[in-house]
Amino acid sequence: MNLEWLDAFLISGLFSVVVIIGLALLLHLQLGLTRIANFGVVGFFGIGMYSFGVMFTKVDWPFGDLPAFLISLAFGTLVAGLSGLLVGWLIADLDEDGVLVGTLGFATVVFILATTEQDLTGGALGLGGLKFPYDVGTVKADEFLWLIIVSIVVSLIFLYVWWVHRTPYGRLLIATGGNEPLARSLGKATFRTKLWLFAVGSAGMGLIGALFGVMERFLAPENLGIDVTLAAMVALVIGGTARAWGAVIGGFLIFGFFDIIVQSYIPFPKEWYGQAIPNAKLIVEGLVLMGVLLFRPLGILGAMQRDKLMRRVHG
Amino acid sequence: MVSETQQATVTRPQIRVQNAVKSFSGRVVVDIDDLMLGDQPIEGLIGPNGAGKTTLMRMIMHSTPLDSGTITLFNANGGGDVVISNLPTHWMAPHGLVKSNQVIMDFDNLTILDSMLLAVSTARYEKPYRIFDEPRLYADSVERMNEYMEYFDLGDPMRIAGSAGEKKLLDIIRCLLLEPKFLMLDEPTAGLPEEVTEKVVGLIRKLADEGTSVVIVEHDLNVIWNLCDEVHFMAEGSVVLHGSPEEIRQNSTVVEKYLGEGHV
Amino acid sequence: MDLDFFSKSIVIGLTEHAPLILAAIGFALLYRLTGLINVAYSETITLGAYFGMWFNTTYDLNFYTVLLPAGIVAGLISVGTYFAVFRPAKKLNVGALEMIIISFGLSIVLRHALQFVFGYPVRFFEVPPPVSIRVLGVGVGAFRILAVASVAAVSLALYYFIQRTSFGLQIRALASDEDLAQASGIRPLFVTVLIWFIAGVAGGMAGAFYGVSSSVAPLLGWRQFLFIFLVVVVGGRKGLGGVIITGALTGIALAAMTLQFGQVLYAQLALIIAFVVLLKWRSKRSIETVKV
Amino acid sequence: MSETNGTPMLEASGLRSGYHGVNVLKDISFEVGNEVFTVLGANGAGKTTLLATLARLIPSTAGSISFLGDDVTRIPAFETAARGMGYVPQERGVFPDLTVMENLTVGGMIGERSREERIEEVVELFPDLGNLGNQVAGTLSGGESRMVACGRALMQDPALLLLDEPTAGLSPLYVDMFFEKITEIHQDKGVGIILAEQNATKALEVADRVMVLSLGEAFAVMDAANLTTDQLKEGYRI
Repeated sequence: MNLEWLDAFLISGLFSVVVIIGLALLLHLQLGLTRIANFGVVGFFGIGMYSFGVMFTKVDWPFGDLPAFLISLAFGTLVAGLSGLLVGWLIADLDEDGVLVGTLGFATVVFILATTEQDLTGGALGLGGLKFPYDVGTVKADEFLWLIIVSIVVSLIFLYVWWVHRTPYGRLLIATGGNEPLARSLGKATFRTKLWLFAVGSAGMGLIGALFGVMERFLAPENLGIDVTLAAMVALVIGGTARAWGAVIGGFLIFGFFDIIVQSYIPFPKEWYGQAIPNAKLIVEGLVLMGVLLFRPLGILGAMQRDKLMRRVHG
Repeated sequence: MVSETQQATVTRPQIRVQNAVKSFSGRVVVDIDDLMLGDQPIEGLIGPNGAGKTTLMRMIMHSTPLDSGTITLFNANGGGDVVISNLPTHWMAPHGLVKSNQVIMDFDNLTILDSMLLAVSTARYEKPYRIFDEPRLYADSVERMNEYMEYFDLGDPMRIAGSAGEKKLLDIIRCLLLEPKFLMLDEPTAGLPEEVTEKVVGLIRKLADEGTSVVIVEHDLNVIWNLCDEVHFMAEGSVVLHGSPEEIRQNSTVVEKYLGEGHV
Repeated sequence: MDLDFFSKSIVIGLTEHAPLILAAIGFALLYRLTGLINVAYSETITLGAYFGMWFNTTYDLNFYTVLLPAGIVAGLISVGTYFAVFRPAKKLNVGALEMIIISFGLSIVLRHALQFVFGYPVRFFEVPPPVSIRVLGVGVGAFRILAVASVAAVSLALYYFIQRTSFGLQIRALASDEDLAQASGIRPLFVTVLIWFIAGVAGGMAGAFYGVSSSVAPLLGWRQFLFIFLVVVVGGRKGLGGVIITGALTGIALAAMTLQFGQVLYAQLALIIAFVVLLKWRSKRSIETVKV
Repeated sequence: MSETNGTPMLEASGLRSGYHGVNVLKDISFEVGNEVFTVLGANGAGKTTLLATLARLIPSTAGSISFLGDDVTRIPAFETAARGMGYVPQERGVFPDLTVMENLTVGGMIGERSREERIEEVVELFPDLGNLGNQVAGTLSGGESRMVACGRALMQDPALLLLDEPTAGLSPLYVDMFFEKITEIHQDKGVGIILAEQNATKALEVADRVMVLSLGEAFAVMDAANLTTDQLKEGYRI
C-alpha cells in the first residue's frame, strides 16, 4: 500500500478524534438522555484497556494471535461492563453528588490499581507488548488500517445510539432523565434501567479503551488522566448533549481543530509544542465547556426535537 | 348510574389500609386503624388542611414509606390479593394501581405521543437490545391513544404539551392508558378549563361503570358532591366519617372541622 | 496490632492529613449553603499553595507570614469565580447537573492557566530543614507539629466564626432555609460573598500547608479533591463538627492502612470503596419522600 | 364592604400568582389597615399563596402590592422585611438547624432597638421559650416551633405581621393560647396582622375584618361581625 500522501500526524489525530467521538456517544446515552453525569468515563475506558492488555500479553495463548486478540478484547469489554454494573448499583439511586463521588472514585480506583499491581500492569513503568492482530507491511499502513477498523466500530456505536432514540428503550431513558419519580409511578423500574445503561455504556467505553490501547502499544497510568473524561464531555456538550449527532459534530469540531489543524499544520514555534500548546488546549476545552453550558446549554444542535423525530417515525 | 345487578357481577378491586402510621419529625400525619377503599365505584376523600389526604395517597403508592402498618390490594390485576405496602413504587402500575398527580408533572423532552407510548409500553419492550419494537408498540396501541386524543381534542400529538392545563390533562391520560383497576386522582380538575373538567368527569364515570375503583381527592367540593358515591372525611390523620355525599355534607362534624365549632 | 500501631496511626494521620480538615471545612461551607458541588475548589487549594510559595520565595518571607496572604488571595479568587461564573449561572437558571460540569470546566481552566503564570516545573517553598521531635514515640518533623497546631487553630477560629458570631449566624440561617432567611431580612448576596471568601481562605491555607509539606504542582488540589468531597458528603450532615471529626478519622484511617498495607495507594483505595459503600448503605436507609 | 381606618398599611390590587404556570390567585384586591385582617378559606383556596406573594417569596404574575405607601411589587423579600413586614410561613417557620435563641437572634438583625430588650419582650409573650433557648429548633414540638416562628418574626419589630395558619395541627390548648396572643400582639404592640385561617370560628373572634377566599377568588371582604354562616358555607362549598 502506498501511503505517502498520508501524514502520520493525521492518522493519530483522526484516531484520537474517533476515539473521543466513541466515548462521547456512549456518554450521550448517560448524560444526554438519562441525565447521569458520569465523571468516571476514563475509569471504564482504562479498565477495558488494561484488562485487554493484561489478558493479551500475560497469558500464554496456545493458539494464534487473532483468536487471542479477540478473546482478550471480549474479556476487556466484559470486565468494563461488569464494573459498570457494580458502579451503577452503587450510585443509581444516589443524587448528583453521589454520582460524582462514585464515578470519580471509580476512575481513581482504576488509576490506583494500574499503578500498584505491577506484576500485571507494569505499574508506573507501563505495560508493553501490545500489537495489531495483523501485519500489512509498514507501521503506517498498520495504523491506517486500525484507524479504519476503529472508525467502523465507532460508526456502529453511532448507529446504535442514533437508533435508540427511535425505540421504547430510548424513550424510557429520556423519561428517566426527565422525571424519574413520574416514570416510576408509571410502572417503570428506573433503578434497573440505569443499571443496564451503566453496564452497556461501560462495556462500550471499555471496548474503546482496549482499541485505543492497541494503537498506543504501550499502556501507562498517564493514559488514565481526567482529560479523557473531559474530552468526551467537551465533545458532547459543544455538539449538543441531547442529540446523537452532537458527539460527532463536537468531536470533529474541537478535537479535529486542535489535534489535527493546530497541532499538525499551524507552524507554531517548536518549543510551544512541549507544554504550551497542550496546556492551552485544555484551557480552551474548559472554557468551551463553561461557555456552552452557560450560554447555549444544549450545544450547537440544540434541543432534542422529539416532535420532528416522532413525525418521521410515526407520521 | 350502574344498576344493582350489574354492580353485583363486577368484582371491584379494593384497598385495605390497616394500622397505617406515618409521622414527619415526630408529628403524626396519618394514623389509620382500618380503612377500606373501593366499596363503591367512585369515592371521595376530603378533609381540612393537614388532614393527611395527600400523604395517605402517597403511602398507598409507596412513594412515602410507612412507619408501620399494612396496605393490601384485593383483586389486583390477575385477581389475587397483594400486600402493596412492601412493594416499591414501580410495582403499583403493573398491579393496576395508578395515581394522578396534584402538581403539574411532565417529562421535559417527550412529546404528547411519547408520553402516551411510554405509558402503554411495558418492560418487555424496554430492553437495550430490543431495538426494533417501536412499530409493533405503536400498532398495538394506536387505537387506544387515538380514542383519547379525539375525545379530548388534543390536536397534533407530535409536540410537547404546552400549557399547564394540557400537562395536567396529559398526566390523567397517561394514568388512564395504564388501564388502571384502582385509580386515585389527586385534585384532577385543578387548573383545567371547565369543559375539559366535564370531559374528565365523564370519563371517570365511564371507567367506574366498567369496574375500576376510583378515589378522588379534590378541593372543589362541588366536584365531590356531584361525582362521588361515597365520601370519606379525614381529619387529623384519620378517617372520622364515611357516608353518602348528602350525609357528609349535612354532618355537623364536617362543618365543625372545616369552619370551627361555633358554626355548627 | 498493639498500642504502638495506634499511636503511630494517630500521630501520622493527624500530622500528615491536617490540611484535609481545613480544606473540608471550606468546601463544606460552600456545599451546605449553596448546595453547589464546586469541583474548582480544588484549584482554590492549588492557588493557595502557589501564592504561598510565590510570596515565600519572592519576598523571602517565613511560612507563617505568607499563610494568611495566601489564604486571602485564594479567597478573593474564589469570590471572583463566584461573580464571573456561578452567579451568572444561577441567574441563567443552570441546572444542578450542568453546574457541576461548569465547575469542572472552571477547574480545568484554572489548573492550566496557572501554569502559564507560574511556569511548568514543580516548585517548592523555601523553608528551613525540619527538626524532628518524638511524639508518642513517633518521630515527626517539628514543622508538621506546628502545621497541625495552626490547622487546629484556624479550624477552631473558623468554627467559632461560624457558630458564634453574627455573620456566622446569618450564614447558617441562609443555609438552613433560604426563603425564611430572606423573609427575616438577611441579604443573600452579602452573605453568599462572605461564604465564598471564607471557603476560599480555608482552601488557600490548606493548599499552603499541602504545598509546604511536599511540593507545589498543578495537580496538588485535584489529588485531594476526592477525599475532601468524600469527607464532606459523609460527615457534612452533622454540621462543621461532623466534617472536622470525619476529616480527622479519615486522616488516621489513611495512616493506619498505609502502615498496614505498606502502600499509600492501597489505603486510598480501601477508603474510597468504604466511603462509596457507606453512601449507598445510607441512601438505602433513608428513602426520601418524593412528590408523586 | 367596609373601609380600613385611616391610610391602609398594605394594599393589593389585581393580584395574580401561582406555581408552574397555574394561577392559584385570580385577581385579588384588598386593603389592610392597622387591624387584624383574617383570610378564610378551605384548603386549596390560595391562602398560603397569597401570604407568600405578599411576603415577596412568590413572584406575582400580575397586579401590584403597596406597603406603607410604597410600591413593593418588585422589591426583594429581605427588603420588605427590613421595611417592617414580618412573615410566619405555615409549616417551615423556623430554621431547623439553629437553636431557639439563634432563631430569635436572626429575627433581631433588623431594627434599631437592643436585641436583649426584644428577646425579653418575646419571652414575656411566650414564657415557654425562656427554657428552650439552647434547643435545636428542628427538635421542637409543633406548638413550640410555632412560638419560635412567631417570636422570630416579632423580633423584627414588624409593622405588619403575616401569619399563615399558626394553629394548624396544634392541640386545642395551644390554639386558644395562640389566638389570645394574636389579640395581645395587635392591641399591646400596635402591630397590624394578616391572619390566614381555615378554622373560621376562632379566627372570627379576633378579626376586625375578614376576606373569604374561594378557589383563588375573593368571595367576600367585610367586617368580621357581618359574615354569616351561610356565606361561609358557600365560600367553602360545603
